[in-house]
Amino acid sequence: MKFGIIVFPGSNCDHDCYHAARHVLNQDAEFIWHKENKLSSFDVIIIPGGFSYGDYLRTGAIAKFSPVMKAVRKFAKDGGLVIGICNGFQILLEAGLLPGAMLRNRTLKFICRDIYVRVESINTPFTNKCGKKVLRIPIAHAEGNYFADPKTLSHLKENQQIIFRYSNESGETTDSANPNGSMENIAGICNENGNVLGMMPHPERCAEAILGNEDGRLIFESIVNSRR
Amino acid sequence: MKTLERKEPKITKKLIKDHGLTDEEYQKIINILGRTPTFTELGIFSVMWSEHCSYKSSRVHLRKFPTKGEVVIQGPGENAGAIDIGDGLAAIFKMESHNHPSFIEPYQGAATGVGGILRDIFTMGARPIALMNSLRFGPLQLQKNRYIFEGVVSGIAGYGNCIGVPTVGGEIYFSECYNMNPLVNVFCLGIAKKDGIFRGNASGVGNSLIYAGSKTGRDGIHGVTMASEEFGESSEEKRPNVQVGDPFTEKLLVEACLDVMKKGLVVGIQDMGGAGLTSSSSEMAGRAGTGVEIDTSLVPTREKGMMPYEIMLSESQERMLLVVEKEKEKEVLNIFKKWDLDAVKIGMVTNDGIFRIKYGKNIVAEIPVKSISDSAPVYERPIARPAIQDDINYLDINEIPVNNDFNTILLKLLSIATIANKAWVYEQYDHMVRTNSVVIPGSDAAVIRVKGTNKGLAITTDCNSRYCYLDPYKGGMIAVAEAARNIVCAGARPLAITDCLNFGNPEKPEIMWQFVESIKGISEACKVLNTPVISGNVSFYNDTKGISIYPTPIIGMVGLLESVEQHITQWFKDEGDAIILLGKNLEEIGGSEYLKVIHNIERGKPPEINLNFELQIQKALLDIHKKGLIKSAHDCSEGGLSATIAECCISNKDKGIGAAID
Amino acid sequence: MKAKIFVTLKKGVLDPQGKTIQKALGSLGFKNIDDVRAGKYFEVNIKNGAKKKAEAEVKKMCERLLANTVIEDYTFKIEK
Amino acid sequence: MKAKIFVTLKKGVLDPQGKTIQKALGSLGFKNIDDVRAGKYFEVNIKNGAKKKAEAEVKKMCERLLANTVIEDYTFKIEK
Repeated sequence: MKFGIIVFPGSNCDHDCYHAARHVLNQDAEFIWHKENKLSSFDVIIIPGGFSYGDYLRTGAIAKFSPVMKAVRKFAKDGGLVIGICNGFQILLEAGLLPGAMLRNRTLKFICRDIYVRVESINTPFTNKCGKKVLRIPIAHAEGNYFADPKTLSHLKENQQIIFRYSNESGETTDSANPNGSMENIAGICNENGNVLGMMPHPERCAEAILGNEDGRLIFESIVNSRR
Repeated sequence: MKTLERKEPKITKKLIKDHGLTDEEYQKIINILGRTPTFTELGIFSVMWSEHCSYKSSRVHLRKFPTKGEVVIQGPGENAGAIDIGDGLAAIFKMESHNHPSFIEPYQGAATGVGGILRDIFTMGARPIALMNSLRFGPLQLQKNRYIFEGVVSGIAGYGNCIGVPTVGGEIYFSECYNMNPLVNVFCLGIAKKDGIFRGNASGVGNSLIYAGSKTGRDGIHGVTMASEEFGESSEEKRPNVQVGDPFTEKLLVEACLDVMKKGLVVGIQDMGGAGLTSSSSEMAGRAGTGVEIDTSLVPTREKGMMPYEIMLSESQERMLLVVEKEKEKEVLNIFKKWDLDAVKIGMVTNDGIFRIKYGKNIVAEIPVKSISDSAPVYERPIARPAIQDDINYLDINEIPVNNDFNTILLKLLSIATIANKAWVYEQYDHMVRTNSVVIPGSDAAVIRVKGTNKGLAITTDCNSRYCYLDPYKGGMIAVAEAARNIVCAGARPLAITDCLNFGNPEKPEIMWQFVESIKGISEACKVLNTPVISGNVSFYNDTKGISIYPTPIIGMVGLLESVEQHITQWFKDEGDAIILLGKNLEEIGGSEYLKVIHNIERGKPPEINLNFELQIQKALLDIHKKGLIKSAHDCSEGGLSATIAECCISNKDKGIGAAID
Repeated sequence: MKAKIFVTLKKGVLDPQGKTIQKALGSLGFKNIDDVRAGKYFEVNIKNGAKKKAEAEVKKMCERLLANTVIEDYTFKIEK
Repeated sequence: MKAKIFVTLKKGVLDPQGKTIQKALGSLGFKNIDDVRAGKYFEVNIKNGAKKKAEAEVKKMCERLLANTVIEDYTFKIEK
């Protein structure tokens, strides 16, 4: 399976995603400069975390205009797998590939710590190997407070497009388990036909035993498994 | 060819004084040039001979530090130090202070401190992989201290997170002496191939000088000399020449610079830090024994009508100076263009040993390069033991009322800001990016893995400034010993240190006494524990209206784990495990946190320290660990044994674990 | 010519920054504050030309980049 | 009464955000832009009262919290 990891000026989790795909999952992986516009040789595209364009103006507001995003739109339309992690999720929202928007965390502070997410559905290309209901994955962001107008929100629910919700260790989506104020504890959503996922937590940061947590690896294994 | 828009002002007595130059120093300039200096030359000498750049009050004492050792590849004198960690790799690290700017504008002061230390690392050809910071504030009961504290933490987070280098640890102390003089020291560590280390020298006559990065503005002019002046009331109006950082441009600069270095296109490189273009170009020529010629009219500027004086002294951030062979110029400029960064040739290397600055046709400065660095003034300032020293060392334990409600005392100790949990701070820092963080904040030392090997590096910063106030000699020794303890408690072997020596006004003999005694203590500890000093920084004039900070020589230490899996963390693991105290628990409460918090006393002598005994304990711990017998280890510091054991219980996030002590 | 652009969150969209500032002002003793909304302010200097054309340009700038029309409203005025 | 407050970076202070937005607008085809400065905009609703008193209040709010007077300037106007 060939992973393509997009590099915007200001991305900084690109190396981490490459390491996870190439060295942890032993899959084929390549960096894609944001000015390229052909993605045909890839099976899955990762839009990594970071501060594309310094997160100036709005997170992802400028990155969405990069040439590569046109190619990502086409790649997704043709059924290719796309996963946007943290800044990648914000870019997918700004580009309209996923509905809704991110506001500042209600604490107005950057938050970097482990949190728990409940897996809302496992029949997706991104969660089919998630044996357990609750995963422990680190977040690291200042704008992860998901917002959608009521119409969009009910549409997401009907279509089962909500994939992850912030929860406590036993899977209850309480307000105290919500780190940033996201609507209905939303931590990750997918598009209508389920091949584009955006999630705020960083699975690539917990895919190896040495880092003390391998829950994130399940998401990468699900992706590889979905194309077998 | 541009011509000077404004005539340079004439040199007057007042102008000389405003530049912080003494009469003798001005006379020395006249002897060097054989004439009165131009306005730009006066500016150049004033920044290069400021305390911050020339270390004139400290250089003679810094020579006492041990800087050699079998792991040392590069000692003090370059942008950062380098040590050999095996597998053909080098660890490159350094510490810098940004104290004065952080008092004026906390967010930007701290942010630009991070930006500056990062540049010192990647300019050596190393990929920065970890940041740490040591902070000192006044008590948080005061609103002004809360404002500074919050601004500094969000500034460090704002810059570090955006640049994508994890802030993996550090330390914070709160004490009245830092009310008007907060300390913001930042540490950075990078990894480079042993044969891929770059030096900052302008060699190769005819080679081009390339300016790369952000445009030049009027930021921080006199920023360096400001750092060396004591703060009076006027410090509030030093605006807006505060330096503002742009982490996004710095991220592009890191990638572009590492790219040109990897492709072997660069002869020499240095970041434009304190004193901007002046220090970078003159130091690079100084090291290579060559001259340089710069046409300041070619420098990309952000504001109209900037004079050469301003261009040479500006401390705008995110700028690098490269020395490149003529035929490789085009390729270098293209790489910077790919990353959307300004890059332009502004001059060249010459062989006449002259530092020549032009503005189009006009020559505005011609100074022998050697005279800028080598004949900078060196002072052996007078030293005098403070009159109050004996008085503050006097402590009669019997005079202290014993309050035996020990539970309340322990809870009080654990609640004070210096000891209390710092999650509120480090959870604002991305401490996991680059997926190397094996031990994250909340333990003694941070441990990061070195990808491509199974090694790990343990890093820590330490200094108890109250001990240094009560006895700078023993305080300096303890700072090094405690850093080594933290490294060993993580299962690593201490290798080398960097430092940030924060002191008051060196023109006061008792401050110089504190400085010299601390250096003696640090040097002795480094010799016995075999951790040479490979880089560092001195920050003087941390006084305001006569009140000086406690002597704060912060030590940044790096240790090696042959196998990163063998790291140790500080929290107790399982019920029934034995708790063993290594070392003697003597009846010493001089300068303790207990005395300060419960009795508001800061007196007595710091605890005894026997360096050989310290070395044996540390070696014993590592030997026991090699036999796989250790499940956790923690060093006994602020708050004493009770706080230490409490921390071992509390920091276990998964289990509610307790301890029974006989 | 100078375009002054104001971007604010739409009604009904949570404004954590505005809420926090309102609380902070309260604790500083400013009592009679009903509500605080935080937004963005841009000054764009445009080369002189027809005001009509400049207005159309600025509107496009806001629609395409300066405002996220999912959650933000924008207004602007152009001065000589 | 509604106070409209504009906070901008002082002249000469580097504005990384403004610089990046200007480049982005350029790459989107907006050619005749000389400069972009990014700042903050606050709307503060105050209970009705004497305009003079309200102006003094808003000035103090800016000095103490809304603007970092070391690197920022502020202006405001009060509307009924």
